[in-house]
Amino acid sequence: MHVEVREGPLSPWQELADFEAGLPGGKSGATASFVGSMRDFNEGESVVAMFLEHYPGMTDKFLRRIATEAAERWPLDALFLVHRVGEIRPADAIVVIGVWSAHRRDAFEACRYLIEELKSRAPFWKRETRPDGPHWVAGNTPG
Amino acid sequence: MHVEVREGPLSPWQELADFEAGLPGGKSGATASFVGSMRDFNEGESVVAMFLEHYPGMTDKFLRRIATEAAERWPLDALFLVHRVGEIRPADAIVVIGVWSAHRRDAFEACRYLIEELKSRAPFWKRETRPDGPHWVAGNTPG
Amino acid sequence: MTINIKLFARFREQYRLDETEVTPAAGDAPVTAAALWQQVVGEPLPDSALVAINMEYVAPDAPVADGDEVAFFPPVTGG
Amino acid sequence: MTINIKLFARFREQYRLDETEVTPAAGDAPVTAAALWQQVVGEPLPDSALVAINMEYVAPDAPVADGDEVAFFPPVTGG
Repeated sequence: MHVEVREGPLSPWQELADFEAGLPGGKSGATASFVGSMRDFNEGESVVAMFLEHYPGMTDKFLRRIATEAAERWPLDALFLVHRVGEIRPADAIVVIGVWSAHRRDAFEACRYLIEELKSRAPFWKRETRPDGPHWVAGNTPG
Repeated sequence: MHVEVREGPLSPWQELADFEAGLPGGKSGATASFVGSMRDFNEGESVVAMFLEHYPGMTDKFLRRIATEAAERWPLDALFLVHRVGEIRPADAIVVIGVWSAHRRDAFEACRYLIEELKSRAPFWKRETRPDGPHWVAGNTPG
Repeated sequence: MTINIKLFARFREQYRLDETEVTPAAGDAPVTAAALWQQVVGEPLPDSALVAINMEYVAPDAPVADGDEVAFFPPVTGG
Repeated sequence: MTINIKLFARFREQYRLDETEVTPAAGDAPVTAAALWQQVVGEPLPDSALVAINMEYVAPDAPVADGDEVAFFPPVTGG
């Protein structure tokens, strides 16, 4: 299990490949993944930059907890979760989640659980820079 | 939209990255993906090799149809689907599906739809080689 | 009237038949996919069999027409 | 009794307060997170506010103890 809050770039596909290369092959029949990326628009307005604030300590603890909960609730072989903080640019990956399991239902459900818990409860806050200045994003849309 | 039946190796993460590199950035906030891989066991028996038979013509047509249906049913920005046929080795990727959308619910639902339709209706048949000889896999487990 | 019959996977091995052309037995009733199977294989179509005419799924009692490609195969197991 | 208070994101900017130490006002009632907010900020805790004590989510009326870290923040927007 790899869980990380990262200030710096994220290459989701490369990192999923690298992580998978360290797993025993032939065990997991199913891998579900989710990548959340920065859009260059929100509520009809263009977004030119973003800052992602977090609560050092609590954010990491919270992500580890939901990862542990997912691993208890579904039979998983491996789990990868990285979320960025700090300056983000349009089209950058913000979060990547990968879940390996013997069966696809478990992989999908665990992956969906992780992103929904993260979106609704993990202490991250987006401040978008739009043409008229900075705006704190008010809330996430339900999944 | 990229839909392909391939006889030859598949590098799921690299190919998702390459496909994504050709998309306009900043549009899709959410990418859901699924990778199905060959396990080295099935029903408690070890599996040393696999042959994937298909129905040339119909298989390709069927995959294109479900991809088109997914793109009609959910607001998608892009869709990537490759399924292998022929000789497969343990831990090899068999199928990779990637779905890009503005919102995660649409990406997840379309990705899940594609793999469920594929598993239940796409004309592919697995013949596993186990220690006691070849076995046609009897059926897929429900998703 | 000539129909092209194809079998796949376990069916192909079990009935030792890959592909064949068949002229339906004479009669007044419309020729169905299941009737062609009975004629070619000599036993009823298994309940689990899937049937496609011209690469589209159909019910076993779907009528066939001259020149059709009729495929029979077991439950699919891709993915 | 000293409590460490932290505000994040929009709350931090709106109330111009990042982090502070506070000694709860004297009284017989148990000290709650919401009461500390009222004491520090001078107005009631917004309904949408999330509260954590020692980095664990709690209800706004959760009691606080000496040395606790009490954080207040708006709805989260990661992912």
